[in-house]
Amino acid sequence: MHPVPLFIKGRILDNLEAVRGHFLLRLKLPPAFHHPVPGQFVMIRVTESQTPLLARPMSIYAFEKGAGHSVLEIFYRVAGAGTRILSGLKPGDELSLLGPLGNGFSGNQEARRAILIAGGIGISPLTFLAASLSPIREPFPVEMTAYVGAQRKEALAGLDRLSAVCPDIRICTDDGSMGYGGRVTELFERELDAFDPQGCAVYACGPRAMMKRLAELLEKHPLPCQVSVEERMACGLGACLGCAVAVRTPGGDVAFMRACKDGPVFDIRRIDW
Amino acid sequence: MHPVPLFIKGRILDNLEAVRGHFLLRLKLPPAFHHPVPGQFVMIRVTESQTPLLARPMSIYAFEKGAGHSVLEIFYRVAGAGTRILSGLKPGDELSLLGPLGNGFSGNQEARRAILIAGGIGISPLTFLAASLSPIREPFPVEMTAYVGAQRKEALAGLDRLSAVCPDIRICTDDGSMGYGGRVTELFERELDAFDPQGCAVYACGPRAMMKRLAELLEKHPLPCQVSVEERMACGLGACLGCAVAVRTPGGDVAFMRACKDGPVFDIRRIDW
Amino acid sequence: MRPSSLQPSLSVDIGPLSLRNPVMTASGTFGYGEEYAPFVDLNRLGALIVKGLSLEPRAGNPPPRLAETPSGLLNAVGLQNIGVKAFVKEKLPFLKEYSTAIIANIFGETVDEYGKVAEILGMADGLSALEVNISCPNVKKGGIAFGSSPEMAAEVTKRVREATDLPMIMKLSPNVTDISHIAESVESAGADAVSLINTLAGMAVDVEHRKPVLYNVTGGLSGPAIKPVALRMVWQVVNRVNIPVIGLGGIMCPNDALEFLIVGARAVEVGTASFLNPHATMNILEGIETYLREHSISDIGDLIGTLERP
Amino acid sequence: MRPSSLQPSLSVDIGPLSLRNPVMTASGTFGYGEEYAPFVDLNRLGALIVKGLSLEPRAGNPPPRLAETPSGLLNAVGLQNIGVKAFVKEKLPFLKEYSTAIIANIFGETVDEYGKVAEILGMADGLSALEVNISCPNVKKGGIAFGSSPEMAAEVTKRVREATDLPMIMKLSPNVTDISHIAESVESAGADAVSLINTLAGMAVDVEHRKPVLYNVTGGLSGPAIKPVALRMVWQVVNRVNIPVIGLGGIMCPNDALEFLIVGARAVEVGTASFLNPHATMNILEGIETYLREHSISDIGDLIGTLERP
Ligand SMILES: Cc1cc2nc3c(=O)[nH]c(=O)nc-3n(C[C@H](O)[C@H](O)[C@H](O)COP(=O)(O)OP(=O)(O)OC[C@H]3O[C@@H](n4cnc5c(N)ncnc54)[C@H](O)[C@@H]3O)c2cc1C
Ligand SMILES: Cc1cc2nc3c(=O)[nH]c(=O)nc-3n(C[C@H](O)[C@H](O)[C@H](O)COP(=O)(O)OP(=O)(O)OC[C@H]3O[C@@H](n4cnc5c(N)ncnc54)[C@H](O)[C@@H]3O)c2cc1C
Ligand SMILES: Cc1cc2nc3c(=O)[nH]c(=O)nc-3n(C[C@H](O)[C@H](O)[C@H](O)COP(=O)(O)O)c2cc1C
Ligand SMILES: Cc1cc2nc3c(=O)[nH]c(=O)nc-3n(C[C@H](O)[C@H](O)[C@H](O)COP(=O)(O)O)c2cc1C
Ligand code: FES
Ligand code: FES
Repeated sequence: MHPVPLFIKGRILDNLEAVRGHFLLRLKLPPAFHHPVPGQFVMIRVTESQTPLLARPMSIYAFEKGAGHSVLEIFYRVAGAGTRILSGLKPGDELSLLGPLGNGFSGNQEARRAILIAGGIGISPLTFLAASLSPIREPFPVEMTAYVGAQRKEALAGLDRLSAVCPDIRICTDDGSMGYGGRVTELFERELDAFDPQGCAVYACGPRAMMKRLAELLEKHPLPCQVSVEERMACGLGACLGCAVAVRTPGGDVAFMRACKDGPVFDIRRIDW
Repeated sequence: MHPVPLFIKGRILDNLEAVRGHFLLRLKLPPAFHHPVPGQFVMIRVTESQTPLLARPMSIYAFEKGAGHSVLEIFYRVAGAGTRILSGLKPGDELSLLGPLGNGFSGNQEARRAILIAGGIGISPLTFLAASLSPIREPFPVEMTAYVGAQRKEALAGLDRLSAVCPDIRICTDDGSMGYGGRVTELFERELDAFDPQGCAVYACGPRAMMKRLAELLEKHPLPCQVSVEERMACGLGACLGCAVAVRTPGGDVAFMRACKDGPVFDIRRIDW
Repeated sequence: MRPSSLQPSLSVDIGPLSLRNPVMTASGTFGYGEEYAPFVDLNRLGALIVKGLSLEPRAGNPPPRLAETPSGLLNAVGLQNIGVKAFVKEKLPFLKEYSTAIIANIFGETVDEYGKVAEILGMADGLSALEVNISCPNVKKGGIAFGSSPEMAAEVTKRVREATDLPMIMKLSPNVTDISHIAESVESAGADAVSLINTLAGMAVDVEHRKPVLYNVTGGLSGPAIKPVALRMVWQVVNRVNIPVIGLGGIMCPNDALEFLIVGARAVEVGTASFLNPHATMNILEGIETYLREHSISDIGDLIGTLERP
Repeated sequence: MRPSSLQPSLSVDIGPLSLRNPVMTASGTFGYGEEYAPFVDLNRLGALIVKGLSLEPRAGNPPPRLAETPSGLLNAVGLQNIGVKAFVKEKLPFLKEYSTAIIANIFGETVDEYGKVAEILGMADGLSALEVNISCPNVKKGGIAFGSSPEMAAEVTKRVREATDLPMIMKLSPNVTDISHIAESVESAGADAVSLINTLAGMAVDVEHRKPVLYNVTGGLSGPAIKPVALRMVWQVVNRVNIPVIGLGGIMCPNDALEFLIVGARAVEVGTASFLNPHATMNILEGIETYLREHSISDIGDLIGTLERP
């Protein structure tokens, strides 16, 4: 079972621009907040204000349970009005937080190798996943390879943190300003056959186009793959049915599942891209 | 003619709680802002935000024109959501400002004595008036008497500033915790006959009930009296007709004038209380 | 005894339905109750209204289904639901365990479908009332909403009345010229109460891509933005009908709820507010209680409909 | 040449009326123009629509006339105005000096009053068009708004058409079930264009004193809160009529205006925004220009009505 979500207040420890337009938010939470599973998220809102109206879904980037309190980290990109307001908050300011929410990635106990594919800010939940996989099953640790893509060098964000837990990072930039010149899915396609599907699992998060391309690549490939998807959300709790994700039913029809409750992590092959 | 209003940005110098729930806001303005007449006001809004939607009308408490910039002061009471947000702003924050607006008090060149009657935050425009009257026509300065009222001692605000320019202050508190125990209009009524109507003018600002009572007291009395009224405002420029004040027409009918443009200062006898 | 120590009476009657307090959940914003059970003691609600149910399950609209607007939320969920039979089998057993009034919100694409859904629910055990959503389009009459004509609204009311003895609340659409006329019409046709308002039809455009934000192009507007319209409509309707009126639309805090009660609503529903704060219903309930205490009102009935004319 | 250095063409035709750009002021929010002259170069406006005029001067409602709501403004000014004759004598001479199209907004309490006002203005010199407000109540028909029935709306249209040759824009009320039906009706009756929306009827309550915030109890809601409703209505109407549609309701920034243009409005009116920022019309105009440049659109006509279906 997943941890029961709480609606609580968190106090900002820091909220610093890491890379241009990308912020690392560290929040101090009461100890009641449950330990999240990688891939889970929280709904964040600026306390008391009704502007913006809705809370914003944000993946959990890191979590540490202390004695008297916990520290939760969010890695976010300024994408619009809500994240712009968020980026203006200062240490000491309070936020409302609902979480942990969603299903999270399901670890494959057999897997010996994890392939992470991140596009843009999609690196956030995958970093949390990598951090939680890395110490597992010592002395036979999970081997990890991360493909990390961005439009250009300056937009590559969060590499430091990821490289601390995953030494094998393969960088792709659309404009070739760093690493492989081209899409992350292109590089992965070239190298795909080098991976032994046995005991290997793919975890991906990034723009829809990236994940759709990945779904095509893997269509006839035996590698298992979980993706974390983004949809507009209102409640985060499965109540409003606002966050519909089209999935294929066993009968071949399309049905809508809830990104917030049934996801945000789905088997890539279930989704109707 | 009145100075042409500007729509400009002002930077907060300080925004400090003077008396419980009453703040002194000092703003640095570009030199283009025109020197206001006492009784004029500005419309203030927190830059960029649409919450609250409308700007808030605030009397000018003090104004000083410097070389490179001017300093405008507002004395305000936290009355609701908008003033609460205002009270949270810090030095360095920016505000939008529209002004100076309205007609202001019209100085009577003959007047030798000014009687100021202030209820609550109504002290603000009267303090600006007193400051501008006090150095006038030396060596025959205008004599001033101020009646200042509040519910209780703790709610008396702005006395320091006023007493610097008007030594004769007569304090009234509803609960008798300081000065005369009773309404400001009661004390004024008792002392009214001691004033020589010749060369004497009354200026008042305060709650509607106070001004209405004053209107009754002066109904059959020759003392001239100007009052500054408050009405809900949207544009502040005379365009929306939102800030209606009922006045008696020469024909005896009621007509509506605009507090923002035709006022906020009216002859007390024109208003249909 | 100081007034503030009194425990005011909060119970209200909605026609044949007695509620322990006037705070209900609005359909479609509280799921089937279980989603909010970790946050709200469901036994403290005046009533719990579930997501709209149709005869057959409905898949709903493709995404995007949501758009945020100034102080508002547009949704085009498309009435996705598991269908009335699955509701009775899978969801009602959980809800029945609570002592709170459980109200099923229903809709149909034809008058007959309304009747069939009502029949099934009338036979199920554990429901206290039906709330009938007439904002949805009548497929037989060219897609015009049932709630937009007094005649169609009355027809639905009569059909549901025949189908069940459950107390029947007709939920009115605000997208009409004269909502009080519709209210009178459903009153004559046998409704026990009316609730209003459902969402205002609205739209949003993605200027960069020059396309609608919602896949469905238009959606229903809820949240604080619509509160002034909702209040005005409740005021119009309470002045025209004798059956109880339930008010909703943009109620976010106790003050908002009090506005509706003072205007004459016998109870209120809380919708979008629960998305912002899952405890919203309880905060509103507690705030109403505090107001009554502070104003020495011992019975909420003495507050309802006490609006003074200026 | 880089696209950003092009000067896009902004002129639009509203039937017989040619405007230098699509940014107009909304009636009642820009006074008689002079109030905003210190802030806005009136010659840069697409058109200037003045406060609504009636045959005789009107005193309007007692205060309070304004109430703030979430992202909205309720007003109950009560159509206070100096009357059409004083307008022609006292205000028009000032406005005539500008090269901008001056549009008089008019209303009446009877069909005949509309005609009389139109006649007087048709003979005055210096007006480019009339905008006819049909949101106000018809005193002869029990106070129902002219704009709430297709028949009454058509009657007003015909009467004004007879009275003057000035281009005639019918300004529609949003407080109706089917606004496109009203639009079709005034189109058939001879309107040159329609503008929408006027304010949504709303209300606010002072919970502490248990009375309406507005003396008039109800008022008209404007501002960002109503934009989704306004956009939806403009979308419905452009899909049903062939005459030009002018869009308004909650336009605060260039993006808002662009939403209306993309949906199919030929021009926009800026209302409440001017209260927040007296330069709002100019900011919006400049923002539209910037958007066209950035998207290499050389003529605004190539943007209008280009909404893609998803
Ligand atoms: C499960 C989940 C996890 C996410 N994790 C992260 C993260 O770790 N870091 C990060 O930077 N971003 C993350 N996002 C995306 C983030 O929620 C959006 O960037 C953010 O909501 C944009 O808000 P805004 O007000 O700045 O933008 P606006 O565009 O002004 O927002 C308007 C509305 O659209 C919604 N919206 C806009 N973009 C998205 C989007 N991509 N996904 C969902 N809703 C959106 C907003 O929530 C809001 O309701 C996540 C989204 C989901 C669904
Ligand atoms: C010409 C003029 C000068 C003023 N000078 C001062 C001053 O120097 N210091 C000071 O503290 N206050 C002054 N006021 C009153 C001040 O404008 C209000 O207290 C303030 O607008 C309240 O805003 P709020 O958001 O805190 O309250 P809310 O009650 O939340 O405001 C809701 C709405 O009502 C309006 N409103 C509420 N109270 C008043 C009021 N008394 N007068 C006008 N509109 C009101 C607000 O502007 C807003 O639109 C003045 C008012 C006017 C008209
Ligand atoms: C996501 C969502 C789904 C809704 N689904 C339904 C529904 O199934 N049936 C119904 O009658 N109303 C439905 N509504 C309307 C609400 O019950 C309510 O009438 C409306 O949201 C206004 O109230 P609010 O402003 O408090 O949210 C829905 C509203 C939202 C936001
Ligand atoms: C204070 C005020 C006065 C108005 N007076 C009129 C009027 O006289 N005639 C009219 O047709 N519309 C009038 N309106 C409606 C506006 O022209 C406009 O339709 C409405 O405010 C919506 O636009 P907005 O949201 O941009 O303000 C008035 C609106 C306001 C806020
Ligand atoms: S956000 Fe409400 S169901 Fe997912
Ligand atoms: S505030 Fe607009 S006319 Fe006075």
